[in-house]
Amino acid sequence: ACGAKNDNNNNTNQGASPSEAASPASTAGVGKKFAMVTDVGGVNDKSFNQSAWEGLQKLSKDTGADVKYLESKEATNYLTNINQFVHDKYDLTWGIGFLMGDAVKEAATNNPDAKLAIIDNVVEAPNVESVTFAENEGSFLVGVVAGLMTKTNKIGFVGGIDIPVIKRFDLGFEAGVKAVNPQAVVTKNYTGAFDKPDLGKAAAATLYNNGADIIFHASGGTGNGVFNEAKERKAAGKQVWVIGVDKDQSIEFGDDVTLTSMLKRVDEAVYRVTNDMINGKFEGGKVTVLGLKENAVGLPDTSTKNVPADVLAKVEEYKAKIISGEITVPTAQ
Amino acid sequence: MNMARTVVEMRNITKRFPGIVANDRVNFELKQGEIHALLGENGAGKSTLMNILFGLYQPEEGEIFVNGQEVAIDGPNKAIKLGIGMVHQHFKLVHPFTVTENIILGSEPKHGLAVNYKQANENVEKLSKQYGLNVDPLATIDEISVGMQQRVEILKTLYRGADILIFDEPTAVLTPQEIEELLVIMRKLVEQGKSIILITHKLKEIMAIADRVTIVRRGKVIDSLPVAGTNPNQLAEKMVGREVSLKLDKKNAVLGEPVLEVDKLVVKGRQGLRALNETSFVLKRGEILGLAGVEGNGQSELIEALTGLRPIDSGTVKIAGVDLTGSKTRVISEAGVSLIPEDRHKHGLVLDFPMRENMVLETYYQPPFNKGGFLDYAAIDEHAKRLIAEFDVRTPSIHTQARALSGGNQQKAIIAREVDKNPEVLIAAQPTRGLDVGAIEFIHKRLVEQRNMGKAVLLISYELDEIMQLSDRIAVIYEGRIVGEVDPSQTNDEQLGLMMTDYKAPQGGEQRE
Amino acid sequence: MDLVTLGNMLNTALVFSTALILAALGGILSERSGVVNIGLEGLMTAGAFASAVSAYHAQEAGFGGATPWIGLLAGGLFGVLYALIHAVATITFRADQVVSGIVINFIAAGSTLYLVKLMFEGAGETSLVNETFHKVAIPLLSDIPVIGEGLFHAYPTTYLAFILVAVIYYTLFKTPFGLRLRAVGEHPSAADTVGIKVLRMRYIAVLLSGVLAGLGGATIAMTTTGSFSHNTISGQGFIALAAVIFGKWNPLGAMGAAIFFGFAQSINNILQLFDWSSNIPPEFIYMLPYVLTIVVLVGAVGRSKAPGALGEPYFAGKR
Amino acid sequence: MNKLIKVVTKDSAVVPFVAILLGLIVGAIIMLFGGYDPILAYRSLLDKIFGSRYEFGETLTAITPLVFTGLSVAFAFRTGLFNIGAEGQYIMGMTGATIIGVQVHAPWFIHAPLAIIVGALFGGFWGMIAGYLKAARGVNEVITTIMLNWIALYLGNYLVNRFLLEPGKGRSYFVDDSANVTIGWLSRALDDARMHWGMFFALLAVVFFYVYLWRTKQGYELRVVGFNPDAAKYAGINVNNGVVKAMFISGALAGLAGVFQVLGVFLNQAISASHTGHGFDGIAVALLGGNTPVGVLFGAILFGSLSYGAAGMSFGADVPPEIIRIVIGSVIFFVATPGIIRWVLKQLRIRKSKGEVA
Ligand SMILES: Nc1ncnc2c1ncn2[C@@H]1O[C@H](COP(=O)(O)OP(=O)(O)OP(=O)(O)O)[C@@H](O)[C@H]1O
Ligand SMILES: Nc1ncnc2c1ncn2[C@@H]1O[C@H](COP(=O)(O)OP(=O)(O)OP(=O)(O)O)[C@@H](O)[C@H]1O
Ligand SMILES: [Mg+2]
Ligand SMILES: [Mg+2]
Repeated sequence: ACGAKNDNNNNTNQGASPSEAASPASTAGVGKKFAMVTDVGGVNDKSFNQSAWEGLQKLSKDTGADVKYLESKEATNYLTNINQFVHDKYDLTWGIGFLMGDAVKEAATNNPDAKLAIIDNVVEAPNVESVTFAENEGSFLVGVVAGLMTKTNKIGFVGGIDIPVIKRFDLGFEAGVKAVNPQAVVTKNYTGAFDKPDLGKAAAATLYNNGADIIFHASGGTGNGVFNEAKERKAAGKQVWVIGVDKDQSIEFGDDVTLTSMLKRVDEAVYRVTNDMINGKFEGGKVTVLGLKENAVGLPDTSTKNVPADVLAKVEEYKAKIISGEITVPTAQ
Repeated sequence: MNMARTVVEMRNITKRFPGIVANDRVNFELKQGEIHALLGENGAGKSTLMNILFGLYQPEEGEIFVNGQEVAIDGPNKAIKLGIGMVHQHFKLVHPFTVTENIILGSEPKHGLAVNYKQANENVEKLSKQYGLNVDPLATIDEISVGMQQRVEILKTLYRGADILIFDEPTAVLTPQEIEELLVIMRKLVEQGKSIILITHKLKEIMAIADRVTIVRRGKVIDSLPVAGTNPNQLAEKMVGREVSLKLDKKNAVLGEPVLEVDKLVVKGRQGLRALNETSFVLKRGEILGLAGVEGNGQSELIEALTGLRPIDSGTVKIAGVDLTGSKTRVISEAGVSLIPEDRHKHGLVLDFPMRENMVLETYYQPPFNKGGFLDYAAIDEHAKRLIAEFDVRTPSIHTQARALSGGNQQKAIIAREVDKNPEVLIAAQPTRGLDVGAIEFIHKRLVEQRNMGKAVLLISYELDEIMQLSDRIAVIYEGRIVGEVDPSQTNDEQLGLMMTDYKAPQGGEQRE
Repeated sequence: MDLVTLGNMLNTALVFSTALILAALGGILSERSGVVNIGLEGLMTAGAFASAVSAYHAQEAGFGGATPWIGLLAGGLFGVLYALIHAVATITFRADQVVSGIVINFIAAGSTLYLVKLMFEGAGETSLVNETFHKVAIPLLSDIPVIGEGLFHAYPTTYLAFILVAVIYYTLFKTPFGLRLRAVGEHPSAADTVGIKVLRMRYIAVLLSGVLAGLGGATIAMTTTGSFSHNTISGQGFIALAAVIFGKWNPLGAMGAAIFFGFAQSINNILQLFDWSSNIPPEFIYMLPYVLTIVVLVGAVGRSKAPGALGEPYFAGKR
Repeated sequence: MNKLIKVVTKDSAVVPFVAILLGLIVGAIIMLFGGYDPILAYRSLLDKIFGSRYEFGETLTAITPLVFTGLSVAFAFRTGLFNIGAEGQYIMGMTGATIIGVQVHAPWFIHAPLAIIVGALFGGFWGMIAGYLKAARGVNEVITTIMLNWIALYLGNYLVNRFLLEPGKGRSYFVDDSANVTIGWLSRALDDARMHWGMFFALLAVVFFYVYLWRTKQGYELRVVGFNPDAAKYAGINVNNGVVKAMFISGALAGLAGVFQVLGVFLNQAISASHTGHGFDGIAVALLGGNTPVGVLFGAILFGSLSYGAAGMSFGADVPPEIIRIVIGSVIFFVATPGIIRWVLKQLRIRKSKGEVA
């Protein structure tokens, strides 16, 4: 959802192709083809799919590689979309998202020569590289922010569906809050959807009405509604905050309501693994867990706008403790 | 009469429908202040001609003159402007609306933005009084009788200032009383300067009220003559194209044992009131029992109760000696009761089914049509073909949808089906409503034939003529009770009419067999 | 549950209900004229799309506070375009009304997203509009305890919806236009024979349903999402259709049904505030609104009676 | 033979083809308007559908559930009911099959049939609820089926979550091999496309639909109930039973769509945030096919191929796949308005005859 001024609409799903992009930084990737398949969330999900695509686009800009995506309209398409690229001899095909696990596995088994990678799930196959994130660690840190900054000692959490990935956000966040503010209560609301802003709005309204002044959401597009409700209240003169997820959401929703965000650098991960591939370093069978140590989760730099320095110092303190292993952040089953 | 000026003249009207010429160079003339009857078999093209005059259809050829001016009637709006009003064969009333709403629809008195209901009601009231129509402006159409509905239709035309009124089969759905009243109303209208076109199948009415009659057959005008110089037999012959016997020859009844015994039947009607109030009667083999009565005195409920369609509160129904009170429709049907329902479209046929499937509506599950859960279409086809031949049902094929048949042929098909079940008891409700004399003759013969074969026939009709002609015995129903029984040869219309409305027995007290 | 919570619930419910009320009003007009409209979903989609796009441009052009109003207007107008397809198909060409409704849903879903991708460089979502509607408190009334917070502290669109309920109720049941419209839906040939232009009435009704459902869709974009994407409208049109039937084709009834849905939705949020609710599987909480609807329907007395000629194409002289 | 010639030359046989053509033309115009190359797009579409053995096999797999849901909706229509609930019945069918597939262990000749039957029963039961509420309480089935779609979504998720979940996977365990109805040799022959027996069951369902409705006593009863419930009562047919039975069968058909997705395609059931759309698409398929069994089959083939091929347009011509919804919508529109097509045909004929004169 970038600016709409550009009338160049001839590229629905092709990243800046070499001819149009400002001349690429290098040409290492020219002639290489990389692709990703989204889950049903689609490439504009304001979450990992979008982030992954941004990673590939950046790669294309930097190296001149060809990149492409296919959106899955329903679960049966996961496999057929992956196979579209695999059969077309793409150098690397990404399955984006937890839900793609089985499809990536099957494509990898049926096509041992193909190279695949997956985000948010672990696929045990010699030709698949898996990347997962320690969302609980990053969530712990935004929990610290929330715990220290709440004035009402009531904090909200809006989740999409109650599945392990989201549970990691939930539990990490709560642990972070409790670590710095045992009195604070985290009230949780799972909306049952990643694509229903109206449910997100209603959930947020209920939580704010109940006294919460900060809400952390891990609910994809549903979170739009959370931001909207916050802006609504802000306009009416009440200071409430949202903590964004996956990307730096203050960019899209403005920093008057976005306290900070729990970054999950899917773009970085996709970029790095794919770039390694260009450099001949594909590690099939490897599982990479990216956490605080790898700087793959955490707070964006823009946080300084709304989060006071002393709080950020606290965050750094906890970050060090987690990296050193002094604190173990709870995680989902 | 000859001096009166011509208000409507239709010249050389031709109207074609796919596969048929409904009106074939028809000429028709209506004079100021006359009642002009239009007579013809079902499907002869009467309604089509009138629909053209009212602007619902456009003719392919021909001209129309109203009050001497040639006009193009491109829609009902134009017709209304020309002072033409039409009471349709099938009423055009909006059922959930009130009488007033129906009447003012399309030319509503206003009060600011809103409909001025107060004034509207007053207008309707006034108009209703002026012509002696006595309708309740505030009642909804659902709540009023068919006769009242017709008055609403008449009021609709008067409200729009019609001088030329078309009545398309207005009496087919009326009770004898209502017919009488309608005739009075029509006379009153003529007195007030209106001119009337009357479509009817009832020769008696033509003789009673019309000044002229025009006869159409297969889209062509056969003749147009003053009523004064003609008689019913002549009219029937002109219309059908052959001699029609308007009198049935009927041998004396040979009575057998009772097959339908109804004892103190109590049944609730729609509003939860008692529709049948200890109704009792007995029907014997070999007789036609006519049930006379004004519509709405429990006839429909009786039919439903006898066929298992309506719960029975108390009393018993025995068929061939077996107590079948409260049994299911199918059990009763299998015990030998056949029903020719009142409403052939709603209850008698599945209009979207081909004829062959309609002919097994109650027997599809029995052999030879049903073989182990599967339908045997060879047997069904054979059955349908046989019935259609035997009962002279005019249909292009057994695969034709019932919808495409004329009313008369639809009715014949139903009668064929019901009679062929070889029932003990045949209940015939309004078996000839809306049919032409040819079809009526045919159906009457079949009913008498059944009785001669030793079947019992229960005839329910609002038409006294039919009852008088066919019945061996007449029972009169009033407010859910059988209030008397008479021998048709010993009674007359007046006496029956009296019994049907509010029975004060000459002997005093209730009279039952 | 205390009264304050109840007021808040009502307030939340109204946000959800507003779009449903508007779309249901559209459904009522169309169906009262005898044209089935299961294309409400598509019409709402069209409205949401148009509002998001035009509000985005209005915002860029510096319309400020007028932005959401421009969006709303555009939503209503764009809805008409799709309703026109429905009208032409069902009224002029006498297509099956259900089929045509499905067509609207398909074409609206496909074309809006296609257009979004054309206009926003391949993105599946319009850029976010920041100038959306804000809740407005009605002076004095909003100070009433519970009800004030519940009813009189709402979006302008909510008030608009209520006003339209009143207007349409009045139009349908008090004015000549309404009488004629209902006559056309109950018994078109009766209307025809008194000189009412049946087809024209139906066109008007169906096009108005496009306006109203379009407004409904626009409401969602202009209050809840601030943007349009493939799931901005996901099922609300069908719920609105249910509200039409539930409300017995009466604007007041449909409004009641829509508020009921909204309320049932907000119950599941309230439930999650309580600790004990963690013992209830969340799936059961999500189903609650739908289960409640069925329960209420089963308990509700009287079958709803559809307009007499609903679903039947009309042509003059039809027998 | 004469009859055959008549059928082929009748308008009704020409209309669908012209409708498809017009639909594609509308799509092409819209693509041109957007600056895309429609020829390339349609070539990519065909390539995706027929381009390789794999794609062809997967196209068949994409068509299969639509045959079932299309038949489901059409069956209800035939009996006078509007089933918007195929979506929910589909989910219940999935759930029933998954429960048996995961929880029961038995030899294949018991396990697979049992899973199929239980899935169908689940779907049928879900349809029956709406039928029962209509028959017993007069509740409009349009509302109940809409509501039941959502309830099914969450109930299915609950059952998977609570009883069938493979920890950490967000989906159920895989069904036992004995419940699996994939066709290994066919998949291998088609480059690992996911082939399963559901395809053949779908054809059987088409036959069943025809035979049951038009050749059996019960089918006759249901049709009477559908066309004229009043006449049904007079004929001694139990209308309420008919409504419940019809919704059961309709639901079971939709349920089978879900059954074969589980037993033949996914081999598990995932927790799902939203509906798949197969049920709603079933409405379109039924309408495309004029609610006749063979029509539904062709409708599903058209609909399924186009939808599946849409990804190819996106891949090969960078056209947003949404365009295909417009194409499908237009095709249905033209099928539903034969008046427009007759007009078009007439214009063509006139022009042709003019051309001949000139
Ligand atoms: N709308 C129509 N479409 C097709 N054919 C029609 C239509 N209306 C009338 N017809 C044809 O025109 C012929 C005349 O019909 P019409 O209704 O005028 O007969 P009628 O004389 O009024 O018969 P009845 O006494 O039964 O009322 C019919 O046989 C019928 O085939
Ligand atoms: N939908 C239709 N399609 C084709 N022809 C029709 C249709 N409806 C009626 N007809 C034709 O119109 C003629 C007259 O129909 P109409 O309904 O007026 O019959 P009818 O004998 O007057 O019966 P009734 O007065 O009891 O309805 C019939 O002969 C029939 O062939
Ligand atoms: Mg007639
Ligand atoms: Mg007639």
